[in-house]
Amino acid sequence: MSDNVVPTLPTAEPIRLIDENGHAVTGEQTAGFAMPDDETLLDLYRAMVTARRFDTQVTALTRQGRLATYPSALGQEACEIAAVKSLGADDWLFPTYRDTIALLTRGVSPVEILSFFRGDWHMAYDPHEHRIAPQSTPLATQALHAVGLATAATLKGDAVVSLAFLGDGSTSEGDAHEAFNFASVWQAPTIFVISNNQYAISVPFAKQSHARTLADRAIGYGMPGFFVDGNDVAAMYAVVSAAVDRARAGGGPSMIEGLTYRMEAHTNSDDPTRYREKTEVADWQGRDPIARLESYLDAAGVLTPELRESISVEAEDLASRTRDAMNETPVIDPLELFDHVYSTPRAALLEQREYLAHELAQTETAPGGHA
Amino acid sequence: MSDNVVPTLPTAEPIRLIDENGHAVTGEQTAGFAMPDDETLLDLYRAMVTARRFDTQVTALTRQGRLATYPSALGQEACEIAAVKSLGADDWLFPTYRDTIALLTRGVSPVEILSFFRGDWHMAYDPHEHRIAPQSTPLATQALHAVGLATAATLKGDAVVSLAFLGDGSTSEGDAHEAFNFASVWQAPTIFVISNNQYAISVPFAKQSHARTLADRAIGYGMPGFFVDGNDVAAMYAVVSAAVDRARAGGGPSMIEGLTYRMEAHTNSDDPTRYREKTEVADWQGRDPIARLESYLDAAGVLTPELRESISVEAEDLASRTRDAMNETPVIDPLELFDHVYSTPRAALLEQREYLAHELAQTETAPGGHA
Amino acid sequence: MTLIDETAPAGIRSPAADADAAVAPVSPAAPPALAAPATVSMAAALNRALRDALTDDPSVVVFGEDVGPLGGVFRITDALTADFGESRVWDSPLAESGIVGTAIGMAMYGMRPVIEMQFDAFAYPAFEQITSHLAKMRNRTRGRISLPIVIRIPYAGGIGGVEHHSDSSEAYYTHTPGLTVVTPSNPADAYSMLREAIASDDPVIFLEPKSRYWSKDTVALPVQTEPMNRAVVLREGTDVTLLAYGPTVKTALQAAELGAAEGLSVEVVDLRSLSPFDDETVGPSVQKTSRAAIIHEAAQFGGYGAEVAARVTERQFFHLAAPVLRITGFDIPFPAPKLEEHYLPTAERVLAALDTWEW
Amino acid sequence: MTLIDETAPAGIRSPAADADAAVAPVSPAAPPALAAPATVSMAAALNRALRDALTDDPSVVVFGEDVGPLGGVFRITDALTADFGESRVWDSPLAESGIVGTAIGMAMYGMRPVIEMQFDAFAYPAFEQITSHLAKMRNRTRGRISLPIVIRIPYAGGIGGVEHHSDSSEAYYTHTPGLTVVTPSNPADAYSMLREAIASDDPVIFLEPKSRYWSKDTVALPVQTEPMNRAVVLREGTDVTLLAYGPTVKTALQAAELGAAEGLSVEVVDLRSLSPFDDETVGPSVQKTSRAAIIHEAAQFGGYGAEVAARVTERQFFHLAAPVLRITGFDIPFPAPKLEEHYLPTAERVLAALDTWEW
Ligand SMILES: Cc1ncc(C[n+]2csc(CCOP(=O)(O)OP(=O)(O)O)c2C)c(N)n1
Ligand SMILES: Cc1ncc(C[n+]2csc(CCOP(=O)(O)OP(=O)(O)O)c2C)c(N)n1
Ligand SMILES: [Mg+2]
Ligand SMILES: [Mg+2]
Repeated sequence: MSDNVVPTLPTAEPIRLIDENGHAVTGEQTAGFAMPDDETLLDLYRAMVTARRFDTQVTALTRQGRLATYPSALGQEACEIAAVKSLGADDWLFPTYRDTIALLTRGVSPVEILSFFRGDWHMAYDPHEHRIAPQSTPLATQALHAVGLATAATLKGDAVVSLAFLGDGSTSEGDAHEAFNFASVWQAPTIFVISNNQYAISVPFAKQSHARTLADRAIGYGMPGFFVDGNDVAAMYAVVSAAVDRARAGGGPSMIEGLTYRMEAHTNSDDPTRYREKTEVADWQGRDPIARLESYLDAAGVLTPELRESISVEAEDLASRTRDAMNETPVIDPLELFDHVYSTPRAALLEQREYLAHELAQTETAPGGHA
Repeated sequence: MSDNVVPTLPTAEPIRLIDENGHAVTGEQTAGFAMPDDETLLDLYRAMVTARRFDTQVTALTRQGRLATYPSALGQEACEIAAVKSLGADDWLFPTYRDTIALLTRGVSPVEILSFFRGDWHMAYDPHEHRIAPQSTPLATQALHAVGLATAATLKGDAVVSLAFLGDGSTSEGDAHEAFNFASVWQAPTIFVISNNQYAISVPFAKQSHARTLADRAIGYGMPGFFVDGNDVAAMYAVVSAAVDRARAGGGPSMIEGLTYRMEAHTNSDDPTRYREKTEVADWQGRDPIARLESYLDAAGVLTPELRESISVEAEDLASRTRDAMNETPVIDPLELFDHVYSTPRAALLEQREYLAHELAQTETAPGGHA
Repeated sequence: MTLIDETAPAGIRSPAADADAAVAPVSPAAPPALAAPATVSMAAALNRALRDALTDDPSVVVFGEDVGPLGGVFRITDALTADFGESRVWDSPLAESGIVGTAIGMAMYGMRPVIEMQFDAFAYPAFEQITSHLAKMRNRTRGRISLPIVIRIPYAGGIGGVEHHSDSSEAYYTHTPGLTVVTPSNPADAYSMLREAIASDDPVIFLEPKSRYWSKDTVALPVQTEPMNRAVVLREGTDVTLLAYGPTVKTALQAAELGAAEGLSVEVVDLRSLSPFDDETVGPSVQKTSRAAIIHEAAQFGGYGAEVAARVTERQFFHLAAPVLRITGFDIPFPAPKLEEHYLPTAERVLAALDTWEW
Repeated sequence: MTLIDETAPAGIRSPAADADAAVAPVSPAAPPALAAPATVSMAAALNRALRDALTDDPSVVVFGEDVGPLGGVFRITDALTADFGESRVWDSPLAESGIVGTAIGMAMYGMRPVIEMQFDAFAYPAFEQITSHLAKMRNRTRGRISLPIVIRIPYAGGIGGVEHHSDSSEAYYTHTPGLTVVTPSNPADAYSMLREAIASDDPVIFLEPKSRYWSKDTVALPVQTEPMNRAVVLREGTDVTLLAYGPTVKTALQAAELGAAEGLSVEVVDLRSLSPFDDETVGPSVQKTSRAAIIHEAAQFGGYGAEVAARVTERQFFHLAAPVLRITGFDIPFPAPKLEEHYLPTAERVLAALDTWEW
């Protein structure tokens, strides 16, 4: 139990540095956080534009049947990019299925990212190379892995921070609570970034929590909690990077809720018309995180037409590289199914591998056999 | 999500109506709660004295090997009795293995209570007769049952409240969080009484939570939370019964943490010398919940020597009835093992029942056979 | 229309079926006689079963993740909230242990919750509530508290789901005393068995083969098929008995067709009830054919097929001409979509396995 | 001293043992040669194994509920915090999913967590982390992330525990691809197998038979017994092969004694490794005796014995003179203390079962 310092509640209004019209915010609502410098903002802008182009491209490819499924993060770019950009090279990211653009921003190649959604294998990139855990599907489970990894790093004397993405719905899971509690008791250098896009598939936030904000949970763990405008990348970046610095300096974990909105369906197989109004979506279109930063940078004279042009060219280039990559059909050896289950070979699995090898050999020769 | 009313933090100092010297408390620390009337206090006193005598008697019987195990609640009487006494006849109690004296106070007979700890069967009393769920061993799981029952009652239009006991350690389990969250989202008439006896077997509270108090968790659920002196039965009763009234009136759930202390070992098979100082135990002896109320009632002239005498006679009487009951060896038919697994008979179980019946018949006749 | 759609509902009745028919309740409100045959999918049949149960019994409630306005990710609860209201069918917070745990409390107060785990692997967070409470409550309380709860779990593969969306988790439940575990293979059974499961006073793990959700059949709903604790002989044969359930019943029937072409007379039994196991129906079949094989998608090691092989062998050892075969998934995690075709048992694999026997 | 204590450590080596011995690591710091024989309990042997592992490998950490100053409710971690410090051995918050989940994260960063679930049934809250992550991580990442984690689980009955304290939950784990599941039956194996489990790069479910914690034996620690993936023939016989593991090994050895008195020559095999199953050792034994029985405490239906019976029959069908017998607990929740004697398999039940065979 921490000494009786009265904990402070998160602000009722989300922390904001740039308002919906692209104007700098002053006073209370900044909660004392300073505007990131222009270079940083430009970097965030570039990443968001690229990420969105990638996201829309992948959604298109999914509609064309090139991918098994794709959960889009359209509209959530500020949370995603701000979080990733706040991390150092040695820090670890623990993403969910929703956070694909975060992987892109951290440098994973389109093919290595999309291989999972195409259904080649459960994942393709090397977690150690990128310091990115597998995209987690079982909700909230990855938050505990993040706490464990950060604790291990601390025990080994490495100043490594871990950051776990969580959705609003996933915070209802027991594992989310256990992760918050372990992190605070162990003072693990772990940042919990909750992208509150206000829906868990079809379930609105009101049916998920009765709290004023999810950030209000932090007090119950003696942890700093921040309620942030999740469509204001400047605010998200300021709050998350401050939390990362605090964690690295031994200040323990933080909980950061970014209030945002899922513009697309949950996945391509979802039908949002069953549970939300088009008008609601339209409202949020007006709060677009990229447009907002764009007009701010415009006004600041930082984002020249040339620059904007070159950025969108970069983005287009990525999109076409992604298309090309997805047009190649991957070669997957079915026999690999048996190769990674255990580190040491097992007789039973070798037998089963043999069985499949034999079957494949036959079907290749047989008429109408696959491959 | 509830409308943006700024939630209020629990008080940093535990709510208290009678201090450790038995004097009435005034001002801030009462948090506006009024002292229960003398009759109520006397009733609480009687119940606590009886409960303690029962508890010490059962501990003694356990040492004599009459019971398989017994988790004593010595020192925690204020939390236990105040909570039970706050409930109406139709309300439901969801106890743990620790809350045996709560069962006694709610009218379960000693034999029906102790049958579980003696190891006759998993439980003996009729849950529906007493509106008491089985004493739960899997930590925090019962809290969800309490929420479900209260929700069902509400759906059926019954003004029934459920009260779940939780230990400090058990609040670390995912199920505790899920129960708090479901209760608040559904606005279930459920009271969570957390007996914070500061240990989970050997693990001190500081290793269980980094929060200032467990009651601080309530804000994260948009739920009223109260941090109470768990050894002040007057305060516990005032806070819990107010919460019960609020819940019954449709005000939803409440979280109440009673700060108390486990005077005995976790169970008879535990060795507290391995993890806590005798001096710590001694300190808490000085905060005894019964002594405190006793001196208050003395001073108030409510507890006459005659009354105190008759109450201790009652308690002694219960103790001897308990001893006698436990001296009888229960008759349990092993064949009952097969009778309650399913509501409809299963061929396999009937066969297995036959098998055991046959075996028993043989061993009865065989030399050295049991029975 | 697949093989199964012609054969399943009109399947041959198992010997003791009539005797037991009494134990299978059916909505009195809707006598089968009145209904007209129509083409229904398993998904539609399940939806209708929920509707009829909600209509007939006010104590039935349906809740879980996305079962409300969305109608569930598989649309099994389609339009139920609209038609019965939020107090009968609603979206719960996203927590499986919470869903099962609160259902237990509701059942203690006389309700009959029908809850959904969105996918097989997402029932695991509820494992403690299921094994330590749902399965044990009745025994613990000496019969004073029964828990008439149905946990609907879409399970198994074949739909190209990413990891955690294709587990066959039946063995975890069938090994847990106190649970009843059933799985339909066709629309008629889906309706009848779900109605019976909801009417049961014991907790039922109701496993829905998601790859069969869209399989259609001509059925007159409401329909009452065999009691849910009985297996059914779907196709008679004399050379070998194929035991299958849920998604692999279709595989077994296809194998029977292929076998017939090769002059092999294959009997196909749809187990339907995984716990209890219907020895009364399976025994005579194996005695007749003297050979048996069990087909399932789950990994083989410690899978449900092990129990089937063990008990059939215990009871029919001297009738068996060969060891019971297990045609199952491999002992590996369920593969990614592009590779699941190599994992799932096929009719060809069944026949190949039968060829390993000395005949 | 019980039967097992004389026989177990000096057990006959299984044929292929020497060949495989290489795969069983042993603390180089402590060559067996130097150690002097002493009387040790299984609890003491486990404690010593943890100490030696903590001493030899700085990446080994031990945490869980009450494993610190208390030394665990069974004292298996006695004095480890005092001797290795809070940063190596510590009390975690009370949440099993949290314990397994954080251990996974630690292993991803190169640690070798050895974690304790206080009792069998209290591992259920961690079921999702165990099945969906611990078991699958290596496969998911194509071998890039291995999880060298040992989950110690005191299991089974025989100590008069109240409900939830006596479950035999092995079948849940053995059916889960990706997990290795082992269980020792005597102090020497307890030491050797725990050392090997900790040294393994794969997650190991280490099941400790709590009723054997206090069984003593004369062993020189450190000791290296058979590799943990091998079964061991503890007693040779010619008439029947009794397969047992953990708590029932003693039962099997007692049955062998009783059998001998009746002129029955019983071979006893201690399986030790539940996943993988050592067909190489069990096969020849069954071929020799032509009869086999498996003994375990868990409920029979879908229990581990089903896999044993199924695979032994698949491989030895034409060698078997009778069906493989399963002598197990009943298909009911584990009974309350006063009734467990009627539930647990006994040597008498084993012999009675053997009598049901036609000889
Ligand atoms: C343990 C578990 N339960 C259920 C699911 C099925 N599921 C996948 S995504 C989802 C909604 C998650 O909502 P949220 O946490 O808000 O994340 P978002 O999808 O909005 O980014 C559900 C229920 C799952 N993946 N894991
Ligand atoms: C799910 C689960 N995990 C572990 C245990 C073992 N156990 C029994 S009591 C206990 C400590 C509980 O502490 P607390 O919640 O503070 O209650 P107290 O015993 O202090 O009343 C533990 C770890 C259990 N019963 N259930
Ligand atoms: Mg969301
Ligand atoms: Mg406690």
